[in-house]
Amino acid sequence: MTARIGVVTFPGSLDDRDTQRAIRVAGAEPVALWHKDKDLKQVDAVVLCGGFSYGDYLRAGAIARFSPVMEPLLEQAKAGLPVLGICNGFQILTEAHLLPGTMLRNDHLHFICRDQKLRVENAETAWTTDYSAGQEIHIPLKNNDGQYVADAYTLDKLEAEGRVAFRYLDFNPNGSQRDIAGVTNEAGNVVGLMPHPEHAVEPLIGTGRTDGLPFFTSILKKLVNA
Amino acid sequence: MSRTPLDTVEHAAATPDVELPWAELGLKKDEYERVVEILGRRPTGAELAMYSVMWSEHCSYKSSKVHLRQFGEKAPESDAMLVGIGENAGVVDVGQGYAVTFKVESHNHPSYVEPYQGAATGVGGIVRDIIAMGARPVAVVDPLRFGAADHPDTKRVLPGVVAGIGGYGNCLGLPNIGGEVVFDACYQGNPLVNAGAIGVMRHEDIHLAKASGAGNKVILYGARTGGDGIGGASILASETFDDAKPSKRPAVQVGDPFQEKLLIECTLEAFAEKLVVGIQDLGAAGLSCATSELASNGSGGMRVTLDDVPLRDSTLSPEEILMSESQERMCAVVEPEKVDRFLEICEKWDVIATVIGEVTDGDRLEIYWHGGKIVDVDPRTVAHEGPVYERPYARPDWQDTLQADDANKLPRPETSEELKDQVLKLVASPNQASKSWITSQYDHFVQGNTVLAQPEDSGMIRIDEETGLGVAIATDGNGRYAKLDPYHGAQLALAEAYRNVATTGAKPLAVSDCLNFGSPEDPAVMWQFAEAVRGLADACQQLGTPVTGGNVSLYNQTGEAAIHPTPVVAVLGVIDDVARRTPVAFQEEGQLLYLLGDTREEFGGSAWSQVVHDHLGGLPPRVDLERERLLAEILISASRDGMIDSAHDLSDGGLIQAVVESALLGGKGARLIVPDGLDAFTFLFSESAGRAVVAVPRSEEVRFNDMCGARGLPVTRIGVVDGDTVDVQGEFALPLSELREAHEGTIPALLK
Amino acid sequence: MARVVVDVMLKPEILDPQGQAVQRALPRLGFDGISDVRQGKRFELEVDGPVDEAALARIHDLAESFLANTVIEDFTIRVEEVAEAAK
Amino acid sequence: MARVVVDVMLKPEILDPQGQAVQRALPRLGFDGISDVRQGKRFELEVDGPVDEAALARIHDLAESFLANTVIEDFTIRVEEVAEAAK
Ligand SMILES: Nc1ncnc2c1ncn2[C@@H]1O[C@H](COP(=O)(O)OP(=O)(O)O)[C@@H](O)[C@H]1O
Ligand SMILES: [Mg+2]
Repeated sequence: MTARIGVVTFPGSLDDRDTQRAIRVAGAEPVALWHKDKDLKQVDAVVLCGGFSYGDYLRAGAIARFSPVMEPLLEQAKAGLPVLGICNGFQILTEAHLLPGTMLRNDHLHFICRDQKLRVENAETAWTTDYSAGQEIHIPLKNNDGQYVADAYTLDKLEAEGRVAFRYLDFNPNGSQRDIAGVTNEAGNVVGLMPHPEHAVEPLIGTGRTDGLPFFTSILKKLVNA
Repeated sequence: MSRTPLDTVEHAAATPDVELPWAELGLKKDEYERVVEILGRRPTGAELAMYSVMWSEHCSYKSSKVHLRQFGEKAPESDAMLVGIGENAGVVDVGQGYAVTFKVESHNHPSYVEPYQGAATGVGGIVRDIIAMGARPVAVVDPLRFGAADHPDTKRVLPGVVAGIGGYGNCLGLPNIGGEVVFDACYQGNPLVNAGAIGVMRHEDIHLAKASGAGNKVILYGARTGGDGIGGASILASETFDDAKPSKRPAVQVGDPFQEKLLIECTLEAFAEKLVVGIQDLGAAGLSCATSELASNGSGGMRVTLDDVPLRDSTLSPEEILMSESQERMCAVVEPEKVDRFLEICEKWDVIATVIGEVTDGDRLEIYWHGGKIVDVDPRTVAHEGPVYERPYARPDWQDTLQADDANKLPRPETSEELKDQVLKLVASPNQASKSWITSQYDHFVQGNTVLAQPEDSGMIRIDEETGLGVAIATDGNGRYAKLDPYHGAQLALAEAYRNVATTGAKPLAVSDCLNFGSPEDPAVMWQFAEAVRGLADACQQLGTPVTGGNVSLYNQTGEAAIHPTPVVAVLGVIDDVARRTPVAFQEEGQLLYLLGDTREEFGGSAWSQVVHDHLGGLPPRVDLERERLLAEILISASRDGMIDSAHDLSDGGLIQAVVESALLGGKGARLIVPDGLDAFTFLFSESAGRAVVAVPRSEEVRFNDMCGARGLPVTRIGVVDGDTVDVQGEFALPLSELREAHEGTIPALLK
Repeated sequence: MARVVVDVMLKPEILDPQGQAVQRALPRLGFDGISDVRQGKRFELEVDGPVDEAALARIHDLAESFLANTVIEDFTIRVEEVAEAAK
Repeated sequence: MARVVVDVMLKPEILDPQGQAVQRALPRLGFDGISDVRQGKRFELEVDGPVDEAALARIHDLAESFLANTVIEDFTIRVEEVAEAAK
């Protein structure tokens, strides 16, 4: 058997097809979910993909967060459904308060697209078991509003609980506090990050590296072994 | 125009003496008289609005038409051509049932007035052309030209333009895979913002802009119509505007990339369900253009009720509605029984869609407002039978003086130290410096099919995941060469783009172009234009790459001073398997470097002459299209058969520029040996065309040399990939770190 | 019909990259004497019907749950009576 | 020290995609009765010294040449006397 992983398309989502492809490349079955869906079609996990949902108007993720599909998603995520938010998906998860903190405009005020070096800080979340803690990887990054901020209390708590999942290495591309590139919730089922693992699953394409594939194989293994 | 009574056709016929502001709308006296003659009466206000925008330079190509015909007349036989010039964009067959459409357009004037929105809406416009052909847009490119790099206004224009292109393209989800950034004082008041897009479809999905089938409905969908850029098309393109007179500044259009993204998705969904008979995007001249073009390309007539157009501003007059250039709108022709489904899809995507009219079995375009008929015209007279000018042209008297001012006679570096300094100066000069400050503001990765993007010789996109079929595109233009010799300058632009495509391993197939020139009313400019078109058409014929479409931008001039003639050429190529693509970066130490082609003393218009001597004179490099073709064949075969691991074409800056770029990208140096028969200076800086540098694994050396020998391509071993310096033996060695600082530091420092 | 204005500003303790960029540019433009710049958002809402207590309470909810992200932003609400001194 | 507020809004005839997106979201959030939303920018400038005619004139220049893009935006300037009703 394989796992069915939902990919939500909001108006303005851009990486929905790529994310579905990445799921396929990893050997799982992608299931398209639409922002107006009122249920999750019994998927085993969900990815909120990158893009500019609703044009990123108001704030990135702010409008999408109120889509009908978010209701069952919030409910089931709290009950343990694995959810991965990539870039705009991460922003939606913070707007929905499923993950702490929020994203501001990049400190240099430009969109930035680059092959970004990261350290995997937490290899025990639902989406990272195929990495080892401390592993250094390269994943494409591309965003306008990627500066992760939270109050000092929250940041300390995240650090203390090992919930900083990924950190920028060598170069902080957007001014994120404590070089945070991604975080997880307490239970480890909900993970959000700014870089795009779905763009790093095939040799030749994009940066030509496959450092993003373990996200999708991690979740597949977890679901199949469950 | 007075609103009472409504200026209907009837009213116009009854009041022949009413004076209309045809001159303010950009029409010439004889043009207005022609309208009266066509209609047999004075036009209504609405008709005048339509004729004036559609007969503007921008929409009618009235000055350029007589020359552009050569692209058709001299078009080479090509099996690949599916849709040629005249449609929204050309379409070429790339095999395996796929077709590709691509086109380059200009948004120069608006980008000077409002850099962000001007550039953003430029991307929006070209992408709608691609959707209108039935294709999914898959990539964009942006050839750009700005004034002097250190001019204060460049700091206003460039960051705005780049942010606008990125802001729009990134939000649409289109990878930006190529372009150009050129600085030259001649573009100070006239930056060139050209934007290109590529789309992919299956052959059977090709759609055309025509309204056929009486009773079929005309649906306007997308954004509401507002007062944006009214008259922009005619006023912007018909005369130079002078920035000392802000009152002449047109209302600019503001883009909404989110709306356009929805437009793409809902249009493609409608195509997939075969709901669309004909389709047209709304760009310059808005509804005037869309309705008259759809109607004149189809078999019947069209009746439109303007009251049904959804408005953002309820005070708009019918003339304004017809001229509005509000962005993110499309017009579809749909059979009556499919209208409901079409509207349903629009609703799914939150796109406003309204039936505004229908196809009739007559041959008139009739437009109604408040119950009165305000337009009754033969649509062909609006869309296709506009004025055609045979503008006078003459070789300017300064051309000989310019060509006689031979760059080959400029003082050359006398010592190794001087040579080295000039190399550093060259790679750090704004035109040769790394553009990554700019290109890192563009998404290269979205859609997950980007094989090559900046700073490769061409951008490359995979279009079939199973077979690896892909397409490549490069855009090039060199205004300095074209100024010295517009005929050969245009050919060099084509040759360079063609070579760039072949260097990555793709086979060049077809051409689109954007011809940026000064005022056609100046015979010298008109001569440059005529020569450039003739040169490009001749070269396309010889290289077997037909022109599938393009764009002309005239009046790029401030007062008497025109920009350099700047034909920008885009070449599209195809590669059977993207796994065989050749990158620019050096891959492995020890690989052998070969120079392909002949190096002559050619410094006219060169980067060296500009950077070291601030000089422009002499003749541009010699054009040898047969050589270009042979070089391309060798590069493509070598890539397909795995004989080379990296390749870089030689263009502005010459060999040293290319080697430095490959070295920095790969993080590996090179040891170079000046070949017999060449002096170090010529070897490093000459800009002879038809050349490339390739890195050959030692195991392939014999095979590669044999292939070149058998086909008669001159090939010279010039060194080896090695170490962490670029070492020109007997002359100097420059550490990569120093080169990197020079090459990558310039643009950020200028724009900080 | 009345206009309600909602001003949304980053909380004082949050670094404001846009405001800072403006401030940093001031000396270059020849402006001094401005010790701090903050950039926020201004929303103009055209409200149908009377702007009474109940309407304001609803707009407060709207601002709190949607227009502002209260993790990082504060907001103020006011009814705009007359057109302000235009430029 | 005084605070000068510069409000920058798109000109009425210019499309405001952000305001539109917000407005279109309102019904989904259960808000009705708001017929139009425009979104603009608010700058808070902390001015050293007195805000006299001369200072205001300079801020006017600043707004015109830098804070607002007058091709598409209008602005208003006002001195903020007291803190407004905070949330
Ligand atoms: N405005 C731009 N947008 C995207 N890519 C650009 C832009 N300007 C330059 N590039 C890319 O940078 C690289 C170097 O540009 P250029 O020196 O003009 O290439 P070439 O000399 O091979 O034509 C190319 O990959 C080109 O596509
Ligand atoms: Mg090149």
